[in-house]
Amino acid sequence: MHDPKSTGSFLSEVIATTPGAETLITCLQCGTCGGSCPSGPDMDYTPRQLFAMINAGMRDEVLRSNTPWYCVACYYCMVRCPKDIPITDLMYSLKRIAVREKLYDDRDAPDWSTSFIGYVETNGRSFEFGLATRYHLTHSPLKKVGVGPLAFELFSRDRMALTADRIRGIDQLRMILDRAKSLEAV
Amino acid sequence: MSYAYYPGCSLTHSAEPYDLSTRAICEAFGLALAEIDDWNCCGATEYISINKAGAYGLVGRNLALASEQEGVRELVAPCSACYLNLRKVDHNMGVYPSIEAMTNYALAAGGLHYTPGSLHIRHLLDVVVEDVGYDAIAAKVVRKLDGLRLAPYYGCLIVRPQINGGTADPEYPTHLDRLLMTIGAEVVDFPLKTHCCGGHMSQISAETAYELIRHLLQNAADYDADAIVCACPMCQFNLDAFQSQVNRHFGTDYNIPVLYFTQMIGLALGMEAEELGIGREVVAADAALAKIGSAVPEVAAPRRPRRDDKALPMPRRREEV
Amino acid sequence: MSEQTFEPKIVAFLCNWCSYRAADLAGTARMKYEPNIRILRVMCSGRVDPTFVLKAFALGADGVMIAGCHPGECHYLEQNYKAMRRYEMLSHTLKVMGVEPERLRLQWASAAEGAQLSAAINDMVEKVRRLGPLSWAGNWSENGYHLEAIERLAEEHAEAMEVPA
Amino acid sequence: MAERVGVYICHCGSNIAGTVDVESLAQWAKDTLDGVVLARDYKFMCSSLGQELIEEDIKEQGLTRVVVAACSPHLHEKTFRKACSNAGLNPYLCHMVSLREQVSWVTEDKVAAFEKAKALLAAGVRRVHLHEELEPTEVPVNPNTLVVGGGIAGIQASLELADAGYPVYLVEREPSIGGHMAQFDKTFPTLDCAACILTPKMSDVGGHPNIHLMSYAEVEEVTGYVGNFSARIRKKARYINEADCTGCGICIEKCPKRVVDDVFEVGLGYRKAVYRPFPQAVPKFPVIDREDCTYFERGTCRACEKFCPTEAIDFEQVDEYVDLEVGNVILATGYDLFDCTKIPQYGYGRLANVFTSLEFERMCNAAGPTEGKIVLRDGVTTPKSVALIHCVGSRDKRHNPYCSAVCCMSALKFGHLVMEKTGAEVTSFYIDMRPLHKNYEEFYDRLQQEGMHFVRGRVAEVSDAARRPGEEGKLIVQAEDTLIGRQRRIPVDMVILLGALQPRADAKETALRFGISCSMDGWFTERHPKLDPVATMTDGLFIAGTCQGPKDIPDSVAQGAAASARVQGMISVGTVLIEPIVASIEEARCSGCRICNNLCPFNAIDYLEDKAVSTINAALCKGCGTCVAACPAQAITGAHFNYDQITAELEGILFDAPRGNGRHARRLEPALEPAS
Repeated sequence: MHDPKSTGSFLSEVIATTPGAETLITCLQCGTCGGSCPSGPDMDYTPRQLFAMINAGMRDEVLRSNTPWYCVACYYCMVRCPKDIPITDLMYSLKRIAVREKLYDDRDAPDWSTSFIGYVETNGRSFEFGLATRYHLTHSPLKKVGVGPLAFELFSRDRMALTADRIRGIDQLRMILDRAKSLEAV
Repeated sequence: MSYAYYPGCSLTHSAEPYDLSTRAICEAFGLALAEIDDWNCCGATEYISINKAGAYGLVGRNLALASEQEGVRELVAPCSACYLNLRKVDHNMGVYPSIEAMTNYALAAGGLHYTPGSLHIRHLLDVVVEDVGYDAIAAKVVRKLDGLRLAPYYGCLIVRPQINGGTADPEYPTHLDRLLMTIGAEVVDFPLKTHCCGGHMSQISAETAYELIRHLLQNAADYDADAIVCACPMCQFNLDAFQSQVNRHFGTDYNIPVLYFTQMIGLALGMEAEELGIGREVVAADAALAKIGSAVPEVAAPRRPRRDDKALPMPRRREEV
Repeated sequence: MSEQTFEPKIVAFLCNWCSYRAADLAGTARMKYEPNIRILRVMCSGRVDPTFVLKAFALGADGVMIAGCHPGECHYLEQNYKAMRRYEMLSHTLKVMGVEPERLRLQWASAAEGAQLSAAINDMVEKVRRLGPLSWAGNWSENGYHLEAIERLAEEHAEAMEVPA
Repeated sequence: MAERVGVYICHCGSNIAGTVDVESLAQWAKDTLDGVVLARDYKFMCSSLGQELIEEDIKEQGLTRVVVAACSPHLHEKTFRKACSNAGLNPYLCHMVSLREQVSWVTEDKVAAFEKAKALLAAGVRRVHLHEELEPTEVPVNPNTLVVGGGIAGIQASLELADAGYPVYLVEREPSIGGHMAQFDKTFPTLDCAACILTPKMSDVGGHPNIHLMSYAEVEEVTGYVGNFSARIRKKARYINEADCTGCGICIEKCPKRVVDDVFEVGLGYRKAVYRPFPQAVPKFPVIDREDCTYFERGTCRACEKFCPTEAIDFEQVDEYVDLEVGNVILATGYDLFDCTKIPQYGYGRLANVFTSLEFERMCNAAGPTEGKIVLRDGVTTPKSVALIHCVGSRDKRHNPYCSAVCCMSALKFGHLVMEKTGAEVTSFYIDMRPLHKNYEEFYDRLQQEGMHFVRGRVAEVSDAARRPGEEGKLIVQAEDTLIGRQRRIPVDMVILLGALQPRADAKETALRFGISCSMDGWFTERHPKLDPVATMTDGLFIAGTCQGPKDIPDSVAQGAAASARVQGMISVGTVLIEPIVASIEEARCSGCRICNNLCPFNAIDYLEDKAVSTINAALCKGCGTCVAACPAQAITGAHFNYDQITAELEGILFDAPRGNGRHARRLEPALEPAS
């Protein structure tokens, strides 16, 4: 009997890296996820289409699509899915595979994530000002008119720090993260 | 009652008012908060997008540090994203042995260990509603928020996904509604109460986020809300800081202040606006707050038409849990 | 299957109305499960005399499964509850005798649950396979574990005697 | 006398023979197993040739025991017992081994399959040695039948039995029979009016000399066994004397108390405290609802009593108990509609203009609360656009995993009615269209031609939060149109939720009361899903209609008729054989400890004070064997499942288990040791 989860398929790869995702093979293609998604209208493919493509083994197209990167992690799809598919978690998995294999077309979202974690790994905390400047100065600055005034507004209300906080145990945290990364878990 | 407190990065800067008001009301209610010593970022929605084991290690360190604190079994987080990350790691470590092994293997590099289930991770809103309780809150109210029309905005992550037996309805919760009524406010039945604020899309695809923010603001305006009340720094940031850009983008003129539920409780308990961090929001709340304590002002009639004799009865709803 | 792998023999007592039909359904649906299980039909899980279980172990079984209708769904109204009580007592007895608890399993399976039954069988076979052959004498030692079980056994027995009233 | 055992191994085509080497197995049985005088393998044992083979061998070879290793005994045990019986061998001296369901169909490894087959066969042979001759008891079948539930399935079953000349007791919980069908307006796909086809049947029931109708009544207790059940019926107090009431309805007219009707009008309309659910109710007698009645509440009023021309009102009436003796029971207890508030994103209960399918049926019905006008909750506005949402609570792991079978067709029917009566735009949101029966697909085609819109996508949410121009004041239905792959927001005036069909809230209790079982979903379980759909595991108990699973009116009617045919068969034979698998107590060994007495849920065990021993009433014993297992003195024997038989089966099943080796091994009695 043909087993859609047989090792080696893209479907099995995606399921293996996502807790509780065995239910993906029972997808009804009902579209509840795509209908519920707040950023659905801006996605290349709706989550439902992505699942059909995963099943069809369209690895490259799936990983290059903007769909996972446009997931806002609101979990609407997940609590509404009639088949209990952990859709949000699947999106995280697709992002990780795409980053690992550098398979993404639009750079904004992945770069936002990498900038973010860069600060976390340096300081142990996120750093809004640094993040905003580093990210926004390198990413289509023309689109970001108004970001300057916004930063000023926040700064003037004492809601933005110009220097980063750093935790005392940063060395400990780095050891933990290095060990974690050595697991190469996707 | 004593709690390990995980403020999260936002509450140290952009959402400092949330931190101030949280500490103020917790003190008033006798909830002792012990901040986790040297906590680190929870990874937000970003770390898990890049590295799974790292994301678990990051959160795992916080859980391990909190569980080392003496006499503390409850961990409270006011930020919905932090709350979800902490809760999810604890939950998944408990359910999937491979995840437990992976996380503790990473933590061991820093000399730490976390046993899943050893902490009860809760959102601040749940703690206030469940541990303090509506009656005890009502008993402490000295300044009822009479005449203030508030839109209760839960956002996504307090009620979703349903892990660890969350009790609130993931689509239409009512505990924040009831809390705001308890402190005397008029609560609008806000249909978008659990819809998305845009999350990180404000950084990635502004247009996507602006439309979501606009929709929320429009709905609050349609219901004549004086303010939107939220329980998450991300929600507050997106709705407040981006409001003027949304107005510019769509040619609208929304002017709806966005405040934290802790600030509203603080006001009702008679605290000063300043000690609750009020005044640091981008959209000024002055007009809304001026209403409190004054004679009951004229309130716009509810949008829903009156029922007349011909009307068919409404279905009876299940008892609210 | 390598020659080194230990293949346990497990006897299963299935009730005629639910579990035996679940096994029929697993068959009809061609669900493959471990061949180590050997099924015996009884009318009700309540028919399973504890001595049958002991007898099975004595005859060389490495594990015993008792399967019946879900609580509240018994064809004979409530007899599976009696099976449940006997199972509790029996597991303490077996503990005392040095038999690992995984070797006796009480499984609920309705007539519709072929998949659940076959999954339970696979799970049990795997667990017993890891335990290796049953060795009563080898497992016996007068440690706290056994003494505790003996104490619990007495309590269980007292409770069980109170039931019919 | 040594037994002469015949072993028959069925190939079942390739079903068994494809995995198990049947020839070698037969050879092994003959060579190894004790008492086996012949072992054959045959293509299809259940064929008449296969059966004749057994019969000939019994006669010619003098077999005293027969083991058939084939499929599950649930399929062919009767077949082979009959073959034995034909050849003069007591049928209980035959035993079946399930090689197909338990070996060949579930095992991949052929070597392992062969070993397992050997063990099962050894067990069967060893067991059959100890089988005893048993004689089934013949009991008469009472010609009365109890039908529970007066919906269309129960009505059909009752009428067919009554027309055949047999007495029927029809018990209905509500004040009138008619069930859900009486609430409906039209029926798909022919669109004939539900009342027009149902009410003639209802009045047939009401006037039939062979039907004793007990409405506003419930079955409290059922005891006995096939052919001879006793049922206790509680007739709830109507507070109206049926003998005097003419059904004129003046009491209803004069009653000052108006309440929301949660049952028949599903909360969409009102009724009085004294009421008849609908004008064509059968029986015609109204009921005073004690909960709502002003007199019962405050002690004054009695308006109905004052005006009743025949003095039929009786406030002193109490519940009445009636004991019935019946031979068979047909359960036709129907379904409940899914509670749509459990899916809050569809807004039911919060958004006024979201309706359930049953609410819409009532609204469409000319006798309903709006007199057939399709209007919004304000009672006056006609909708200009309507959305139909399929699969509400169906095909959803969070609620009911199954398909409710009728919703697609109901949606098409609703679409037609809305368009016909209002001219509104209608959009159906479906996951898969399932118009499965005769003329259903044609109806789908017709609605497409009539201009109904179809969007393939499960609705994500219904909201009143306007987002774009044109959405103000509307309900916005948001879904992915999966055929385009885009999210769509469709503003409408009215939303109708096609809620799932669910087992009755008290189905489990009902099943327990009647001694039948429920599936995981809660539907009553049929004896066989394909070949025996209206019988249950309990002889004499039949099921019909939606209590067995979601189905539409034609299927419910067919099942009602089928159940009635089964009962008629039982009655016309007049007697039934009862399996002799019962327990008995050996007086000499009984110590009178009475442990067994309270174990029996059927009260089959009595204690004889004078002899100080317990005794079992074979007619009441169902043969579960729990008392057998519990008897500390082993004084109780369970026929066909006695201690020695089960022990022998165990010894056989473990024939190859290594003994000794540090274990507390017990040597087997030499007579039962395999010859090898």
